[in-house]
Amino acid sequence: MKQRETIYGLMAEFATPEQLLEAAHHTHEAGYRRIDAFAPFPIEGLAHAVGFKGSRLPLVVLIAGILGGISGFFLQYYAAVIGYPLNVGGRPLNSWPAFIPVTFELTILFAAASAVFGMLAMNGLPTPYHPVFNVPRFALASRDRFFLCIKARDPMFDLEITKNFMLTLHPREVTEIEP
Amino acid sequence: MDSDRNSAAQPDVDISVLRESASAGGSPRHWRGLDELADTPEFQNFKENEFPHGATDTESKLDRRELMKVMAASAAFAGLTGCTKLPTEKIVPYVKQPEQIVPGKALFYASAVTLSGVATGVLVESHMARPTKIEGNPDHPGSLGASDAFSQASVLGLYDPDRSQAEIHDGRIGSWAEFQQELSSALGQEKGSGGGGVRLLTGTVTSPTLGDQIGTFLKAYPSAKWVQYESVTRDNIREGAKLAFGEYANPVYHLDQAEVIVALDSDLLTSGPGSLRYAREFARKRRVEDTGSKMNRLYSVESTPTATGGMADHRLRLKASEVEGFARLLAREIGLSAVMAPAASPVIPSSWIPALVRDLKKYPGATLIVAGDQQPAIVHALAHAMNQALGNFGKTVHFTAPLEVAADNQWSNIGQLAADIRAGSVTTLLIVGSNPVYDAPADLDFKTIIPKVAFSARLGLYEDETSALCHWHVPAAHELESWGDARGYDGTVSVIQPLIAPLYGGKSELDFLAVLNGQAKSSHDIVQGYWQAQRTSVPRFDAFWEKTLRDGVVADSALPVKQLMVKAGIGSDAPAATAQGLEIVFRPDRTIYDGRFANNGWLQELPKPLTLLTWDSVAMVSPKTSERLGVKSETAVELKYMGRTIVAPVWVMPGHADESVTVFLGYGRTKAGRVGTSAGFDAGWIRPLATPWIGAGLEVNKTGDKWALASTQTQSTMEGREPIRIATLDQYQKEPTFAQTDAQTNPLSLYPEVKYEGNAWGMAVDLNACTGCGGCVVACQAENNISVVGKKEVRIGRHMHWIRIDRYYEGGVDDPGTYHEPVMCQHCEDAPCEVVCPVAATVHSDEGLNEMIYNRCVGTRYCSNNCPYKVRRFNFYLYSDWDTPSLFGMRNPNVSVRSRGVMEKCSYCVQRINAVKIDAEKQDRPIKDGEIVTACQQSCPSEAIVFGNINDPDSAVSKLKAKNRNYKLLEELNTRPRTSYLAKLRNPNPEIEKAAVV
Amino acid sequence: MAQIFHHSTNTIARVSIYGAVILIGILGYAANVVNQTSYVTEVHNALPQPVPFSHKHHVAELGLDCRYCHTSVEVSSSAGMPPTQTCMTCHSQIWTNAQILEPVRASYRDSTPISWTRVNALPDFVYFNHSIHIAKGVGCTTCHGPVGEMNITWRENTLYMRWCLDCHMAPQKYLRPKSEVFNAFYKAPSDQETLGNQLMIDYKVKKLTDCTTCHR
Amino acid sequence: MADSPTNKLAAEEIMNAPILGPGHDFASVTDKISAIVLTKRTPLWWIVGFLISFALTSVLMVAVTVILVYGVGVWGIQIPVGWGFAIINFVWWIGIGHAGTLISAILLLLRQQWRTSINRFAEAMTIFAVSCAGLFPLLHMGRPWLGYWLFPYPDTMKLWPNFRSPLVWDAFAVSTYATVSLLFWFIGLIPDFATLRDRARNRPAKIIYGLLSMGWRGSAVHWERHETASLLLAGLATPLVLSVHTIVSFDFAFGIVPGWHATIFPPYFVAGAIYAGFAMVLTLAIPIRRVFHLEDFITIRHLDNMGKVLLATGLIVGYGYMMEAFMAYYSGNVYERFMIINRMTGTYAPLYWMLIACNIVTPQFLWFRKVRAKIGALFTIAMVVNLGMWLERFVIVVTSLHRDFLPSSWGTYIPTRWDFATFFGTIGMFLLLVFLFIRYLPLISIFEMRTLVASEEEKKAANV
Repeated sequence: MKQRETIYGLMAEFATPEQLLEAAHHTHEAGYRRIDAFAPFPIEGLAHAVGFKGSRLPLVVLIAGILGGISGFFLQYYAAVIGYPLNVGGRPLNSWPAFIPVTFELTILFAAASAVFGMLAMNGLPTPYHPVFNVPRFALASRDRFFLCIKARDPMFDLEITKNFMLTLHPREVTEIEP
Repeated sequence: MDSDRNSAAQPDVDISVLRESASAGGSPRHWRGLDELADTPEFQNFKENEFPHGATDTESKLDRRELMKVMAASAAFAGLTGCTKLPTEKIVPYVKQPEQIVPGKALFYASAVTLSGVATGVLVESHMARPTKIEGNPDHPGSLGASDAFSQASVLGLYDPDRSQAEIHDGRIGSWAEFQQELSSALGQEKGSGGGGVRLLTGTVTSPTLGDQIGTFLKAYPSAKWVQYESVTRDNIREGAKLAFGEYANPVYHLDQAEVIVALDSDLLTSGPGSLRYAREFARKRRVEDTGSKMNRLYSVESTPTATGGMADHRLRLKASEVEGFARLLAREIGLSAVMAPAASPVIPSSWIPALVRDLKKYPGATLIVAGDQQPAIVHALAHAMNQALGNFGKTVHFTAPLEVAADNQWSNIGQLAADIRAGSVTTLLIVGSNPVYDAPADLDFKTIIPKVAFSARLGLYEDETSALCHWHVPAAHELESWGDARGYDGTVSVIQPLIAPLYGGKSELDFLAVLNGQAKSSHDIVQGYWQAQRTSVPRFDAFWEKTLRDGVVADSALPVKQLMVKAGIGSDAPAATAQGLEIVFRPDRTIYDGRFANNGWLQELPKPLTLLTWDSVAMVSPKTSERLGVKSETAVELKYMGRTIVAPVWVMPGHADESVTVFLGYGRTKAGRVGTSAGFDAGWIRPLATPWIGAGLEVNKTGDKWALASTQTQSTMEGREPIRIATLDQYQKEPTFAQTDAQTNPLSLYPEVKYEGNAWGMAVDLNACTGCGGCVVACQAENNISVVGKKEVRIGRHMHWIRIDRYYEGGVDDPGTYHEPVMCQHCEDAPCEVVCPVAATVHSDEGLNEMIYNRCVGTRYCSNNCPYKVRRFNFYLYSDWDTPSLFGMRNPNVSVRSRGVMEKCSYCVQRINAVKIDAEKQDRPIKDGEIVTACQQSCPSEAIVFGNINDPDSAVSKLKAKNRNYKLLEELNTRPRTSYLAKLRNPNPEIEKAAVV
Repeated sequence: MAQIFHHSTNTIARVSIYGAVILIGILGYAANVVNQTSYVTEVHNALPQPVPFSHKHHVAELGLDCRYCHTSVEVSSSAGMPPTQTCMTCHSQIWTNAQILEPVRASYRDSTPISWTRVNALPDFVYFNHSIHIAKGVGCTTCHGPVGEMNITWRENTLYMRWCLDCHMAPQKYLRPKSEVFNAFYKAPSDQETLGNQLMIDYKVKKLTDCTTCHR
Repeated sequence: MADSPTNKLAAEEIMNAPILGPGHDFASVTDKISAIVLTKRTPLWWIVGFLISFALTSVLMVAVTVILVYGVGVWGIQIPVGWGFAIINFVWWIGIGHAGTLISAILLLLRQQWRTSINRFAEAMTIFAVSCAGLFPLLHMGRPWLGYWLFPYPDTMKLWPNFRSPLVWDAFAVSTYATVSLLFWFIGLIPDFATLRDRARNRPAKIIYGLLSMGWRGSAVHWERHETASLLLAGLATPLVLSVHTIVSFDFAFGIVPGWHATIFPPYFVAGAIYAGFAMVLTLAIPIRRVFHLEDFITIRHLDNMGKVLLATGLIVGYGYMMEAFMAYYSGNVYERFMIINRMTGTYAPLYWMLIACNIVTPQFLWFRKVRAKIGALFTIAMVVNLGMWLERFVIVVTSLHRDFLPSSWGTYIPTRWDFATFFGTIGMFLLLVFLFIRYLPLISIFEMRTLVASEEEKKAANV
């Protein structure tokens, strides 16, 4: 029971994406839930394999975009019709066709910003320090190695059993992750 | 300091309260101006000032604008805090406030400005005892409320920081007292000989008081000689009269009576005494109300194209020297059989003269023949003879005694003076005003002879060429600083009253004469005294005097009509042989005259009528002649005449007579001031005593150099567009709506109509009346604090005038028709400029004004790009002079002085609109039609510009716009301008027109 | 691979990011507040004058009318500053040797104007006309504040364009009967709106928001 | 040149030519690209190039100071030609700034894998070009220090910008475009920063790249969201790109000036922008490819494709020119007709014909596969097009303005030395940024190259 606090989890290293994907599937099927996979590039289906249910990011972006558009138009409407109505070249106060470009730009701006910052926030970045970096060979996770991690927080986690389980996945090696 | 100045100018002030105008609201600037004038040390010494008129070239301008760094930085910083902190200002009230001066209210004083001695009545607008603007005096017969460029610009002349500011004795600062001493001792020595060695040299003197003073002086020194001299002399007119009548006389024309006018090389509509009145009378005879209206007809025979020639229905190109021949042929055709025909008849279309004469005979007593100032005496005499023969005497022309106190042949006198000096018989030379070293005939060589005189003194506004050679220079007071009087074109006397105490302690001509006569009286007392003596009959003189000063004219002082008969046998002597070789014609410059205005930035930058040139004088040649000589515009050529040579730039002038070259006086000044010095070339250098105006035997040689010229209009043809719509009178009668297009009659718009309740300001310009004189341009400049930018900037298209006078040619390049069109902001209702301004710095007012707000402008210039009329002007640099204290006083306190980087344009004189509106509101009454007068409209002699409320169907402007000649510039763009134009009509003589077509 | 960063950097990183956002907000607000302080707006700063003239004394205690000194306020754009003469009409009889009045006497003696420090200053590109405001029922104190309580004169309002427009866009909020224009102690009635609207009709007051009303 | 290998290349070869050189695996691509950044010694050519562009940039600084101190009068602008080099350069740079986002966004949506090796520096180029462009609207103002008035904020004047003005649209469009491009670029960089962090040997580098990478660790879930975000951004950036140059074209199309007032402007400007953008990408790609020996990553196939895009957009632009002329004739509008004739025969006619030669004639060579395969030829054509596009803007801005409605107000615009100083100055600034970029940031997207490797391997597997 003690070791649970002393380590963050177990990390298995694989040579190819296929191995990792397969391993991830097995682990999930084996009932592990607090698991994570690491790869130098996005791998089709890997997130699903580790039990990711898909992102709410698109919804956030949609809402932000709509907000941007509405506020953009009413900013202009207020300025031209309510704030200080002026006869500009005989054009009507609410020259809505002329307000379209700015409305559009603000829609895009809000949406794009929400996409980027939403992504970062949901990914919990920035995280300059992370236990997985304690794995000596983890530097290769951004080169040509593929890693699977079962966190100690996982209810099914037991150092020995889990390690043995992981060895069944034919990893290059399994290491304990310092917290 | 200011309060002092006011008390100094006291005498006039208490009367002129009656002139107090309803106009003008004060502003912070106005206080600031006062206080800065009072406190800055520079006020004492303008010599250290920065160049005032911005007329340096760009590069050197750059160097003096370091302060902009700071300005930019601080402005940017202020911007960050969202508001600009104002500097702590001081308020400097009076100690004892003159009761008629109300801070923030303008006062108007009646006075006069003179040109070559002849007065034009003016009203001077004064803010806190600072004259800021000149208007015509409606009560003056020579002005009728109009004013020309010269009088408008005299305000700048007053504040010119280059004016001399101290007595100079042989190059060192002297003092007035010291001068008086030396003068009296010099005169003391002359006493014995009765003043045999004394010469008094002045310009033309029409001033009765000054004349009286000079008379007194000449009594004291019986053998002293008084010489009047003008380089732009009117000798020909005087001698012409003498030739015709045996005595000097002054012709006065009545164009309102004339149906047919023949101008023999004369520019009577835009230059010379009375031209303002003549232009108005002329224009009134051409007002076309409807198809039933009649028009007078103007024939012009001239060598150098003039504005008058441009207005002519028929213009005949002849060398200046051939005009005499034409006059003789015309006289004979009219029936003066005694007149001898010219040896070699000039080339004239055969039908011309007979048709002209038939036309003349059609209107007995209602025609007029006018000879030009530069034409020889005989032409004038012939003109008089013809007028008499046509029964025009007493109808379209009458004669009075000469305006001059002592009419004389000025050119023979100046020749005599030079001879006397050479002979050493002149020991004391007193020069009042004139600048002989610059403008006397070159062969008299005053430059070398003046130093020969034992004692020479000069009273002058500037320390110029002549002053430099005299022992003494005495700074003269400007007309707006001095008391005096002068006669108008018909002899009417105006009293000149000071608006401000001499800025630089100058002395008026009367002060100077008072010293000569050893009088202790002030010039005010001298003038008043003179008139008291003249008007012994009036019951209450003080009342009379008060009225005189208020009206600006001395009641019934016009010279009485003289009944004269032309002597028999005029022109019966053999005509002068027409000179051989290339002809040279000398003309006064149209904006700086004989050079006296050379240091006036406004006049230097005022585009000269027809050429639209600024900052330069040119040698004009006809296209044909230019081809023969192998020269183009801007080619620098060497002009050789009578053994003297000068280098000049060529200007190819459509409509100029072939084989003739016109050069203009007044340029090439060597000591004019920072504006005028070394601008242009000095035509006077090749102008000998023998041929003041017209000579022959000129040689033209190419130098191979280019002489860059700055004209404000480079394209002279209409390129198939119709900015000006033209028809002949009978074409118009056949098709009255020829000027109107579909776009005007049924306008379409995507936008909902904007309703303008209450006032809706609009303007109408009658192209039939505009002579293109340019008076409005300077009036606008003075009213709206428009800056001067200098030749280099004008050349690259950065002039700042809010109103420009477009000039187009139509027809062959040799002898085209000339058309003028004043273009200012058109105040479009659907203004293209407004929509594109990113910061809404130009928007519409409830009264339909296109407003330009300088302090909001960020200077993207998008509005100007999008303005189809290109009437917007941009401050590419800091053009306004923020450094020269003397100029602060000149500015109109009711118009912002623009800074660098902002757009500006015509505002319909919104400051005047607001002033009137405020008054009307306070009195709870509607604004009367004609109550608001824009600066351009006010100055226009021919009443071409009318401004008013287009929502009021009875307003003058609405009536004009209702006429079928009314059209809008570029109306097909659907900008809906508030300014509209009335199409130009010509009234050609069908006979000649046909002949021309065939 | 070894950790590059210490555990704490995670927190630091996030704090600094959210902190930055919050900080910008705070700074914006601060700037806004600063801009409204009298340091920037110069409101309620009693400026030093050559003579410590007290409007309170002359208006409240002696009951002088505004127009006694500011003579041209009804006819001209400028209200007019009293010439030294005006001061001397009284002060040649009373307080004739009060030390604080020496500058006034000096000015009168050697006719050198007193140069006061401007309190209510507008930029040079603003053209304000007193007379028309007076004529339309805008009271002196509406803009100049409780002059009757000022020992040394201060500026009551920012005189920003925003402030001008506040009245130009809704005059009814400030108009008073012409009879009350020069009343330095006028209190607006509770039903100002109704009064104002009535006065707008009576005095033909328009909502002037054209730029050229003030800028030319 | 007859014996040059490219000559022998047959059509199919190019068509099927790989977009990645043979024999590359995850490790090799990673090491090769990160090596460029992490290598210790800076190459000499880099230092030289950097210094030259630095010198040019300081010219810009001087010019800017002069303009701020003395005013825009130091330029040749006047009335009627109120806009000169400033706006010309602005439009030119903005145009160049289009290829980057276009390549990354549109080609991403179109799943064009060949974009992978060029999108990174194309995006960088975009950002640098936009920042150059951004200078001009500010500088060309009479009172630049009041430029912030174009943006809405509660001021002491109760005033607002005039949202009817295309210049305000510009302000919003350009700033939005700059922001979005920057964000897009940055999220693309995050995984590569991680790569560099893990490869870097010296501590400062570790720390800097570490911070920039925000602790990216390549977690599957992160990759998932990262991809979603990139896709969304691509979807947003695509209309944005089109809108930006459309709005820039409004600056002219909304004017009534003959030669500006044309409905064809938006599409024709957008095409022109892509045209100019790709030309600039080629201009940069070809030398970079050479000096870093990236022939395996930026293959002949890439250049060929870009050549085709160049040709296609060039034709659209050509159509635009023809339409201008045709409409002028067809409308029968005297001003329009005069405008086009003046362009062809007037004061600036030489520039017009040069522009035709550069933008319409030259690209026709790209019809020939051989030409597209010739690196030298491609580079020359790209340069010619860069020039041509600048000339196009000159013709549009200046020749339209200098002869407008009233002949009386016609004038001529002559650029001054300060006009040129500002123009070449910004080129210097652009290069300066490019040099910094290729030295300190991965100029090819490493993680996307890895993805490419993966997919190539799949292909192989499939073929076997």
